[in-house]
Amino acid sequence: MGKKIGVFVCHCGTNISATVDVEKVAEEAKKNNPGVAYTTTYKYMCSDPGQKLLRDKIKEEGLDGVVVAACSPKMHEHTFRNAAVKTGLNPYHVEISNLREQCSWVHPDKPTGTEKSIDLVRMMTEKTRKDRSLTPIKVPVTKRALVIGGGIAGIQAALDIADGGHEVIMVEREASIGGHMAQLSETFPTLDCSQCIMTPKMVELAQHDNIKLYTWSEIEAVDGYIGNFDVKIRKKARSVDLDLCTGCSSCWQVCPCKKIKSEFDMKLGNRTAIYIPFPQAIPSKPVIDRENCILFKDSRKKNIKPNDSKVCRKCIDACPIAPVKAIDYNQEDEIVEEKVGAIVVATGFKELDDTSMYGEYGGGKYKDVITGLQFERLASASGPTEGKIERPSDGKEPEIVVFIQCVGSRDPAKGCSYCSKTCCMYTAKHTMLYKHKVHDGHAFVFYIDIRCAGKDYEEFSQRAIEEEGATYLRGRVSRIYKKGDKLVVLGADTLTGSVVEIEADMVVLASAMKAQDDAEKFAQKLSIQYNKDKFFSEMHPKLKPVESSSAAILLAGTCQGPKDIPETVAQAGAAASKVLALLSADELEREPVVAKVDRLPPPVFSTCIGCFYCQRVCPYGAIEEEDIKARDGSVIKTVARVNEGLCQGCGLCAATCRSKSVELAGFNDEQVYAEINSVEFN
Amino acid sequence: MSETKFEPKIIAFLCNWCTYAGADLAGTGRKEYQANVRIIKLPCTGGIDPLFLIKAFERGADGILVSGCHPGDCHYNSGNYHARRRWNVFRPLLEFCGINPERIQFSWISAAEGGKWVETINGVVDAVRALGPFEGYQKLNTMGPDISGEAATSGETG
Amino acid sequence: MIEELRKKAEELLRSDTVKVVFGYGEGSTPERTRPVFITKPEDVNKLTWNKYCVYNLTTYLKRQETRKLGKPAIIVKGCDAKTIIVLLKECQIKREDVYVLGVTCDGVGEPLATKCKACDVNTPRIYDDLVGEKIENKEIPFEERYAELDEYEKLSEKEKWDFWQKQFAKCIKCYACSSICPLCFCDRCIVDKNQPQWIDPSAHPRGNLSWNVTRAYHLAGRCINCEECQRVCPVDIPLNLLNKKLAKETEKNFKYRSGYNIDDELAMSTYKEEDNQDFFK
Amino acid sequence: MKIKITTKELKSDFAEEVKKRSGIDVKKCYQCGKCTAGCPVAYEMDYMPNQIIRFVQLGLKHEALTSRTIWLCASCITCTTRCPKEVMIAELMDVLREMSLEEGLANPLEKNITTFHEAFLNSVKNHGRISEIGMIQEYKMKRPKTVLQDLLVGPQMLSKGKLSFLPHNIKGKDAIKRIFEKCK
Amino acid sequence: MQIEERKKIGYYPGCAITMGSSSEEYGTSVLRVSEEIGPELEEIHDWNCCGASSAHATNHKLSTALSIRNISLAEQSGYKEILAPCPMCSQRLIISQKDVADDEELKKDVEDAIEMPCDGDVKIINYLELIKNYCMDEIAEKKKKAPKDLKIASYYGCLLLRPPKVLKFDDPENPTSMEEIVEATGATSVDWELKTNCCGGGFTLSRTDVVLKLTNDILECAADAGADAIAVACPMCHANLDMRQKKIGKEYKRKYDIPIVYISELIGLALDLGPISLGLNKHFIDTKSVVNAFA
Repeated sequence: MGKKIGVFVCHCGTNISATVDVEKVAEEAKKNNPGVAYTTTYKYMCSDPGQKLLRDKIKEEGLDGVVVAACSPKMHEHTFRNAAVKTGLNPYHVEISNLREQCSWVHPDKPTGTEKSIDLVRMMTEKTRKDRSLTPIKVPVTKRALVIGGGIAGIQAALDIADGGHEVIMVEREASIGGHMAQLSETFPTLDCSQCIMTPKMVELAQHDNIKLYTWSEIEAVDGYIGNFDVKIRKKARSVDLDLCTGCSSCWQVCPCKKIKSEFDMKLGNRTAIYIPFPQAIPSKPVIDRENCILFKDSRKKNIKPNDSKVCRKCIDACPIAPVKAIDYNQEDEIVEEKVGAIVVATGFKELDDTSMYGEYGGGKYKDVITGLQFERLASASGPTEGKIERPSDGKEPEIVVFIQCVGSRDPAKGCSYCSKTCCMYTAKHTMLYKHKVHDGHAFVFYIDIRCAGKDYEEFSQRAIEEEGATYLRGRVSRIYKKGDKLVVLGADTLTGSVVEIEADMVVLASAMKAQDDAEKFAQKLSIQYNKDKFFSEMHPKLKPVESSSAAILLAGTCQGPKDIPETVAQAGAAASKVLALLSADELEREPVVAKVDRLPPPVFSTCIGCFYCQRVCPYGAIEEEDIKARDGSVIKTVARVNEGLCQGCGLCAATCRSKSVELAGFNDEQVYAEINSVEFN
Repeated sequence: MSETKFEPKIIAFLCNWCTYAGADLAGTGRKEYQANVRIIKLPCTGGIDPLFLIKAFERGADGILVSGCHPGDCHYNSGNYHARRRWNVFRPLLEFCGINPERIQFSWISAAEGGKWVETINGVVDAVRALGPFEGYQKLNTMGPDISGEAATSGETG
Repeated sequence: MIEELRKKAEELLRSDTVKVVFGYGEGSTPERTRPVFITKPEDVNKLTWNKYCVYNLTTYLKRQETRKLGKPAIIVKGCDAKTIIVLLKECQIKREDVYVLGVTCDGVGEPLATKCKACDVNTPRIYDDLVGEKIENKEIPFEERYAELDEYEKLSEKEKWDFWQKQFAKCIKCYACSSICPLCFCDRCIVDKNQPQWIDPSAHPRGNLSWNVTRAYHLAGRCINCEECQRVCPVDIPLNLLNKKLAKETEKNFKYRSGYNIDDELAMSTYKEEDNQDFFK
Repeated sequence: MKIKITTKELKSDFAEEVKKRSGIDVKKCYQCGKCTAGCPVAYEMDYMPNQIIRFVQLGLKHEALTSRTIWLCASCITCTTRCPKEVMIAELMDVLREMSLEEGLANPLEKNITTFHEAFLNSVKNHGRISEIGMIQEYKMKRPKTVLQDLLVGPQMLSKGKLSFLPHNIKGKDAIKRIFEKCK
Repeated sequence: MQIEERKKIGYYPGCAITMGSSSEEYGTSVLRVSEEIGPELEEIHDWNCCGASSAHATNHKLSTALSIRNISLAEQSGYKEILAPCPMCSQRLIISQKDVADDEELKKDVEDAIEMPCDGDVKIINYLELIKNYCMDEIAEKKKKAPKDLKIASYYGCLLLRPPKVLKFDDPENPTSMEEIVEATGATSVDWELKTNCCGGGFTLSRTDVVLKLTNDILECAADAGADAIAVACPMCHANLDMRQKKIGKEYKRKYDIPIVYISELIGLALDLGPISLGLNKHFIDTKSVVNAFA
């Protein structure tokens, strides 16, 4: 006996009804379709009364199948299935026809939209007819979290989770945590010192009993699924034993390679080959830069074990630790494995390096054209100039500084159409810092728009203009060229409609926030989605802003898109709370969309003939071999069996099986067949 | 199918994570495109059995689109790679049997590429419109073997 | 050579290494042979070998009735031996459960079977024991091996369509092709699945197209071109053209030849990141 | 137009000068253009009012003082009234006109206006009050092109006794003269 | 209010509205009305021109000095309040008063120039203020005639209201005081949009073209709002709207015949004072229609 199916067509206000005749769709759904026992339309199906209507009708009409024709299933499939559950109907008898995103919004012509809708509804009705009851799969939860990235986002998330009483593994690829925030001098709009608010958090993290910190380490691989991830972490050879080392500094004081450009100081300062990135580093224990260390260079050349090289052993000799030195030249990368239940991705951003694309601004040719982060280092008391504003070329104090906004942002021609969001504010901040340090200096800012959407932000940037006397010019800079020891900046002021030519001593580019270079590869490791700019995609732009496309993998900070510190911290906190919620349960329910190999009565037992193509294609090793034995224990045949715990429901096995002995629940043969077969194209 | 103006019937098999989401994005962006497509959503292109495509043609489709995540982006790591292998042999097979490959197209469209979805689907619709209805297949009778070989001559090619 | 065969068979049976020998026996007329299943040493004289031993005995490895006879020794030509490799890869037999009695061969059939025209396995690539003069397997260039396809690939789209429609129209769905095929070993063929009925079992043009295309596709990256399907087809559909086409594509795209190397990953159960994708938008 | 900014140029700060004289801080202006939007005379101006402020912000003294705009400003003070940043734009125009005259930069194209002001003030200077006829005579003499204007209005006014020929001289005439002297 | 309570208010006519000037009828009517309903006005002795826009447009100190002299004179005569019916004058006086208050240096210079001290806190009021502060009850009491549906558009122009922070009189964007007075005379006031727009004021001679455009906008708006007449309280506005009305019509191809009446004249009519005594005969546009409305 066929199912009694109810079809509920949503107006979505007028989002659907404006271009789709919902009434017609509803009545057509009934036409020559005995299975459809009830149809109706409603203004907002997702609203409380809408859901009530759904529940009531399921009960009154005794429906055992439901089609909701509304927005994308990605929006409300969950909502409606939950509503159905309350009536005792198995949620997997509820299907969604995507009439909004894939019809009414893209087909303005009403008759056309209506026809297509009728078809879409029929397809789902037919699928629903074949829906079977499924029960969610219970999976255990590993009550630990992994936080990837030790910037302010990662630190915040880690602390929140750890304070919530759960173990946290933090993986940071640099030698110290701190990220970009540690590089900043002051922060807008309060001008409080970044280090001063950052360092305590770093220390707190380092000393937290619930947090296990891996620095100088990278994620090798992530397997598993919600609640049960297996993570491989590559501990890069640091050449220093963190347990033995006391960070006494003897080693880096004696290191002869002193001219290596410091990454932390954005190449404005120098460091040694064995070094800690910055004084407040956590851990404050050094790492050997094997690229530049002469000992390693030598061993590479001679192709001998580093320890056998004799060119320079100053650091190890200086190391006071005995009997075993804390320095180990032969140390090698090590892979450690950790099990976690949830993951917070906080891998941050990379500042656009202007050298790559802005030839018109010197493309890195001019020493005195620097990036925003470089200026931060210049202005920072812990920076290479101890906070004195000196131009890199000759250490002269710049009398005129030109700041250029939107470098690499809002510049589709350079492949970067988005707004980096923070530059307007940090440029305003830069002008202030500059004027505070160089009282009779002049700051000019070229901007397209001044975007200061944030608490006290507008006031802050106006202050830069009114009180600190920064001169803002509305227009982009077209070219910078050198003239003597000056930089001639060729810009425009569209407000006066004039060309502006400024002889500057230094130029600061407000360079864009870009995704990390390896963002794409990394996203693929975690199988999460990312957008055209390689920023990781949130599950829903409004309603799921911290969830990634994969369950139990959350996003925090600038890896998801440009953000300032308060926003980042807020998002990190949100991600942490999601993790805490996840870890608070002992068991999680997983969508029962998993494959199944058929089983039949003897003598067949199963139509599977055990060629195990399925096993070969399965990305999760979820296919096992099962011997079907006779009473005497002799093996009658060996067939495939799906381990539901491991299966992620991709359906590869089903599509590979020639005899179609494997099927994917929720998308089984009959369901797909019904869908295809019901396409009529009115 | 109305004789007046030929409107191609396209069935699209999309993966849930990339292209289906991409099509949704085109919707939220209110990007208009031709309404000839009927989408069938599956978790992954790796889950598409060639039988689905054959069935779609039998059902009267004039063209088919199969679309999923870009190489490397598969939510299931390798689903789209396996799918790619399948189409690498299935497509030439159909072509060998005299089916125009334009009638069965493949693409990578990510969740962020609403624009590409619109381009692609319009492209397929236009290409198939140019080819005309797939009468060859649709006119294959279901009346039993046709000894005279009528089927051959009757079957205008796709 | 026949003597040698009989001797080996006798040894194997006597030593109880195997319980049965699958071989070729005299047919009703000289230019016919038939499969024989020797279980007693004294019957080994029923075995024969000549150019009429065209067919591929490995198909009996999948048959319940012959399986019942116990561990077999099976006489395979180079081409047939490829089946063994595939069956091993596809877990249908265990190496230790079959004794492969290879025979060298310089071509069978009168006239010479097409499969022999570009043969590069005169000596089997797998065997436990070899009977006959070892022949150095030739290297035959890709084009030559698939030359048979050229005239058909050259056809226009419409010509291709018409040609195959004419062929498929003849199909009476007797399934001789699949039952003879040593690699069509499913307990339940997809055509027999009726919930849902993907392929219409009745013999009409539409169903026939679906059936023949699916049959061929299911052999993609597997078929070893023994041409049995084509041989047994009562209405002479050149089924092997389809198989060969697929073999060509698999080799071209994946550098894979079915049945040639036991260590190769099965073409359709693996992938390479650099696989061809020119036709993807 | 081209603005050249070098270390030298920066020494003379026009905006500062204006601020000293008038207490008006043009830095506050964020160029929203509301002043221009509401200006009844903007359609006749060579630069929009906000542009004049922009000139001052950027130290473009010459552009500002030679503009016609400053003379076309009718001092209706709509701009000042509506300015979101409380910049006294109308009052700024006064200062600029004043400076423009001092530096002899007044735009010749608006000579009518400047001459009118002269004529007006001369009349006040001589009589302590406006002698309309006297003023108009002086104005028309200096701006012959305008003679034909209002040919009808004049006589009509006379007929209605709205123009008296004898100037209103006040007793403190000389005091007024002295005021003019001291306010040079 | 009782007669004896009336206090003397310093009267500063300014050049434009004194006898024999372009807008004498304003002065005439103001004085005539106050004879009837007070308060008593006393012309400031030997007052001088405030310098008007010509002064402030070209010489801030001069314009301040000229204005302040009048205030100082008033102080010396002991007035606590000065009525300056001409908004140009009242505005200049108030602004100057503020400027010297805010700027010690300026104050010295000015005192030096006018050879008088100026420190008192005389209050300068415009005519609308005077009426609203002192005469509303009187008008109500002494009103003799109410016009039958006479629709009046009250036009303020600029100087009465702007700069609001200094003048502190009424709402700069939507003033209502003149309407209240108009209603008090029994006329109905029409709601219209341009009542605070600029008429071009001082440009009447130097940039007549500008004046014509601005005044046309105003007339058009008032006409479309169905006004029978426009009430004003400013000689410049009056001059521009009244004397040039024909020319405007010619220039902009629209025939206007809208009497422009001073608010004081309206009050006068309501009090049944003779039209001639109010100077209603001195208008360019015939005011008969208004006068008759009160008949």
